[in-house]
Amino acid sequence: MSAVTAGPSETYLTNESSIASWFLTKDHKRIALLFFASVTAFFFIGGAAATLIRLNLINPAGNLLGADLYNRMFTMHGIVMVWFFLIPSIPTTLGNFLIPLMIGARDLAFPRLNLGSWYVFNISGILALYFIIAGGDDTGWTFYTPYSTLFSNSHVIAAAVAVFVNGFSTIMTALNFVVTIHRLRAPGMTWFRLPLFVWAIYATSLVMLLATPVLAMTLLLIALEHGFGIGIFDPNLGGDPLLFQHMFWFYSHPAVYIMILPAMGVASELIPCFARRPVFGYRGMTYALVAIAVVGFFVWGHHMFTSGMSVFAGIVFSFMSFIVAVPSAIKVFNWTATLHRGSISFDAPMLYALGFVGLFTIGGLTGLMLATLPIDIHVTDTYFVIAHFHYVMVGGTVSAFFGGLHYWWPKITGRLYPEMWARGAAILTFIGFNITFFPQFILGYLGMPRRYYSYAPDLQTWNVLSSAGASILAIAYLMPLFYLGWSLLWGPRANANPWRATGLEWRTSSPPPEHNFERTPVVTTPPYQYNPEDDSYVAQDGAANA
Amino acid sequence: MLLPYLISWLLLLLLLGLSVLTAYLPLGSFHPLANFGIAIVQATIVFAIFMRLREPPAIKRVFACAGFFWLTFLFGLGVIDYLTRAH
Amino acid sequence: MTWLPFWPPNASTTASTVDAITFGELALVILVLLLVFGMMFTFVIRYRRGSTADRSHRVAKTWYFEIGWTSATLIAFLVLFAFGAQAYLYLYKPPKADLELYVVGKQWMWKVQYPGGQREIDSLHLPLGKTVRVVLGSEDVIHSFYIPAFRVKHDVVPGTYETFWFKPTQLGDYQLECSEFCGTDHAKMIGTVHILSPTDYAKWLSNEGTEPTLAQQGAALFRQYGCSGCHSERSTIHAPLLNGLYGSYQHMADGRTVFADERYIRDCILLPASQRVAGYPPVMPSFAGQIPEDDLMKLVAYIQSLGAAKEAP
Amino acid sequence: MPNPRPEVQFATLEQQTEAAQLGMWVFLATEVLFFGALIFGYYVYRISYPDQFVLAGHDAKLLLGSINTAILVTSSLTMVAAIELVKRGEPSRAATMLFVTAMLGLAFLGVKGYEYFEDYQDHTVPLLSFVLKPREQPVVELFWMFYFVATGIHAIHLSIGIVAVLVLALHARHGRYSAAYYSPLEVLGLYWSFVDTVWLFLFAAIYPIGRA
Repeated sequence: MSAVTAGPSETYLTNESSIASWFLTKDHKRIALLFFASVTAFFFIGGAAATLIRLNLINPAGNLLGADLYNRMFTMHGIVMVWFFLIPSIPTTLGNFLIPLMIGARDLAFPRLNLGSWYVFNISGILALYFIIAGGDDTGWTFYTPYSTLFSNSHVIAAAVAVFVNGFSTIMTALNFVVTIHRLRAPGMTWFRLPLFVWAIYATSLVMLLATPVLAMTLLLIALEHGFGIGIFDPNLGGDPLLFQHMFWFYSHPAVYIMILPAMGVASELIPCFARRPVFGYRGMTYALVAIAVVGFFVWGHHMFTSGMSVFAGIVFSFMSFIVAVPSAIKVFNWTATLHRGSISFDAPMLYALGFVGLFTIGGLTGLMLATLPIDIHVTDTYFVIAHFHYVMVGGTVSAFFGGLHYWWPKITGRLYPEMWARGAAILTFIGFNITFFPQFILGYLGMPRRYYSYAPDLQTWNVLSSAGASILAIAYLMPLFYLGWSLLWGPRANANPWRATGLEWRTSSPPPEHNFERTPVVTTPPYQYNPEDDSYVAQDGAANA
Repeated sequence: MLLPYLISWLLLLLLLGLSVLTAYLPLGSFHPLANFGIAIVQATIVFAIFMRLREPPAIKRVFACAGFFWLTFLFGLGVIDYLTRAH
Repeated sequence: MTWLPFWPPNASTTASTVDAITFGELALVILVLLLVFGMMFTFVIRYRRGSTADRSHRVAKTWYFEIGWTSATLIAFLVLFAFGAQAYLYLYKPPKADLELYVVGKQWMWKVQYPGGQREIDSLHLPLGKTVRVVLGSEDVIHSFYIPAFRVKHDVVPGTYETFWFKPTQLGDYQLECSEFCGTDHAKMIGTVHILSPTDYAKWLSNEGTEPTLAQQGAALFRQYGCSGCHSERSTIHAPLLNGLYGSYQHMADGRTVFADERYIRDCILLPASQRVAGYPPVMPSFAGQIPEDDLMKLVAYIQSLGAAKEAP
Repeated sequence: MPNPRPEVQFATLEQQTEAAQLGMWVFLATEVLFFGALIFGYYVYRISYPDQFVLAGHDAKLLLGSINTAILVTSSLTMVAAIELVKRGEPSRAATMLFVTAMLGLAFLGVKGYEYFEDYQDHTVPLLSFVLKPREQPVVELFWMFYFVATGIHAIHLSIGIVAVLVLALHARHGRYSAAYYSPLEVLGLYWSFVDTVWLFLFAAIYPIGRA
């Protein structure tokens, strides 16, 4: 199989073993694992809320949770999943682990800042747990004022502060990535030799840096208004609740791209590797990533078409929303074309990646319908929107996250995972996901508003179908916890490059040593130099079939 | 070596004087524009001289501008709504 | 499309427009999905590992294709945008209204006032085939007035008025919902829209209509809140007369010209600072927080009625 | 004082210095958006209520605001002077300059505190002592809320800066920096001048408002 010589016997996992060596580590790979633990915990907390939501909606009367508890549940689901899972998910775990490895660096530029980011994340996580345990927040993750500021009696301040603090963690990590990618690339690693995952994380980091501060200010004002009555948005003083919405969505729409861009990066690594051919249109893919990151800032108003924003602004934002869909479309076509004349195998990461492309396409196309003004007026704030963004964020981002986790699992842990179980989980995810969320498109067009704990009885069929799908999805998401856990202890040892892939991360041992490389690699080759005809490949440091 | 700093310090104080002066001029709705414009000139001096943006590497100029550039997105697209609200 | 089990009833002119656009777009979406999924399936089967398919001569000049599908999608998207924007403008340019409704959203109910003075809660009775214009106000938080069968929705924002219109085309009862989260019983902020034939509607009105009209109630409030103390010919204070104000263009002290609609009148009462008419001193006090939303709407209806009749009552 | 060695992830000390500076610039870009969002809100309301914001601005203390602007601009000068002195190999004089910088920062806070006190006596402090003057309408309170939130957050930033400058001044006194190594000073200098810049924009928004 692999000709890479076995690395040093001391890996980043075994070089030190005290508890302090983990909690005070400056090694980006260990910090990635710390983040992985935190993020996984929040994924299951948010998932528990989702389970209760779907259980409640089996019955049109919604009497399992009742109004108040249900409102707290979907708020908790939204806040936890958005800020404590989706946004940090791929960047802080796979990104943290892989960016230095992929660019041939020994660590991130600011290792202490990286560790600090994890601690700040956990402080914000504790605040989040506090507001949940203390009785929850019932504003929805969008914190719309004046409900959140003048009317809600729930723990709005704690929730807002939790998200505010979380933003510091986001910014610290993003800043680290940007400086690292600018300053620590190995010799020969030019911008257009960077793997697309690095490009994606770079674009994501830019969005994080430039959007998160606006959210921080907005939530600060919400907390000040709720806590002290400093009513910047108070309509009784002449304040404008729509100003809040502008500021909130200036962050929260780009935040969607924070969630999806890293997933696109993962898919762009996986698809060429398992199709054994170079990615179709590498340059176009990089331009599309940057275009999405920039134009993504011009479209926030499409969340406000019915809000009372001016008609003219509505038309401008609708236009921009169509424009931002163009680079996404290019990416879908390029991934599809990457399959052309490849030599495709169907390992679990590839199944997840193909699922990602399919589900993201459906999510993106329904996004076009939402960008169309008259359709949006009918379906905004209904389950149509819920279905749309779950297709993008869950079908897209979570699928890619699982795909990437399987793909780099041997590199991270030095163990192989059980392939058949993983393929089963991938297929089950795809099936369960569609049964859960496709009916919600129909519910939405039928006019079921979001955030309703009870609904008209004639909509029950679709809701029960959705809940049934959710139970399949839950199983599919729990499965990896068990078989990956098993692989940690008993999985067969992985060699340095089990997928015969071209990135620099595969040019060091699995798991890598503390400072990643024995010698700083010198890059001579563009990424993805696979050849499907004779099944050969050239790694980025020029080694052939290594 | 200190001379450029001293000159820009004097310039900044002069601009401060100018800004105070505008308070007493009948500029009407150009008032916020005038003050904001003076602040931009002052900020440019501080960034270029005190924060040594004129020195390489160029990449720091990119990030120094990026923040302000992105802010124009918020101002530009946000203000569209307020200038075209129904009445 | 009522034969589809998952299609909502189509009961207004707006609904037909929206459905037509939805169908067009849905057809395009399905076409693109078939294209992408078809290509993916063909490729993964044909070029699966170990198949004998030819793998040489892979596309070298990828940018030919990329420019191709970039321009194709861009053009398609611009067409979609144009259709959508045109329909949006149509939906926001109300035709002459046959009937004006005043609706106040309040946690967690809809309070409806008819021009004839009739009032309802969580229920609307409307005549078939008449253009209805709705003025929306909120007493507390943001709500959203949504009738799925009409495909119309508009947020109700505290501190201002929003207006929109629709024209029912089918008899029957339809669900009215709040679609912007507004607190505990958001899901119970629902009601029914009854579309009646014009004769049934007239019958319903006369059964309900024992009160004075909305404008008459407003006229009483106009005296009660002291508005008539300044806004009348006999007043010594230099305040504008309100006859013919509604629906006219007003010149502001800061040089703007604004159209005097419901929202303008509301702002003048609550935030006179922002709406000072040229030639008048800024002496009007703000009535913010002193007039409940229902009363405010009656006042607006009264001032509106002055616009129609050129004589002072 | 021997030159410190670069950290393990850097090849050279120069690379490390550049990375630190770039990091600060990236951070400042986020700060631009942070304050920018607040200033955006301010100008949105100023467009919506031009007359009332002018009325409210009459009560802003133009003289105190101008004095404070001059203090901060001067502190930027002393900050760069400190950096220049280290470059010339005079770290102890640089330490003195840093102390002067910190004192100017404290002076700003002192004047600001006195201004808040005058605002309190003038009844322009929302929630604590607020009275609408003749012709003023409730939106005036929005102006003052912006004023306190903006100047408050700026003061927090400045306080962080003062503490950091004092720490570096002690370091400089103990000979931590030399003509060959003064990267932390340069990075802090960026932050300090940026906080001044924020104040320049706040000053433009709050103080020089129609007194014609």
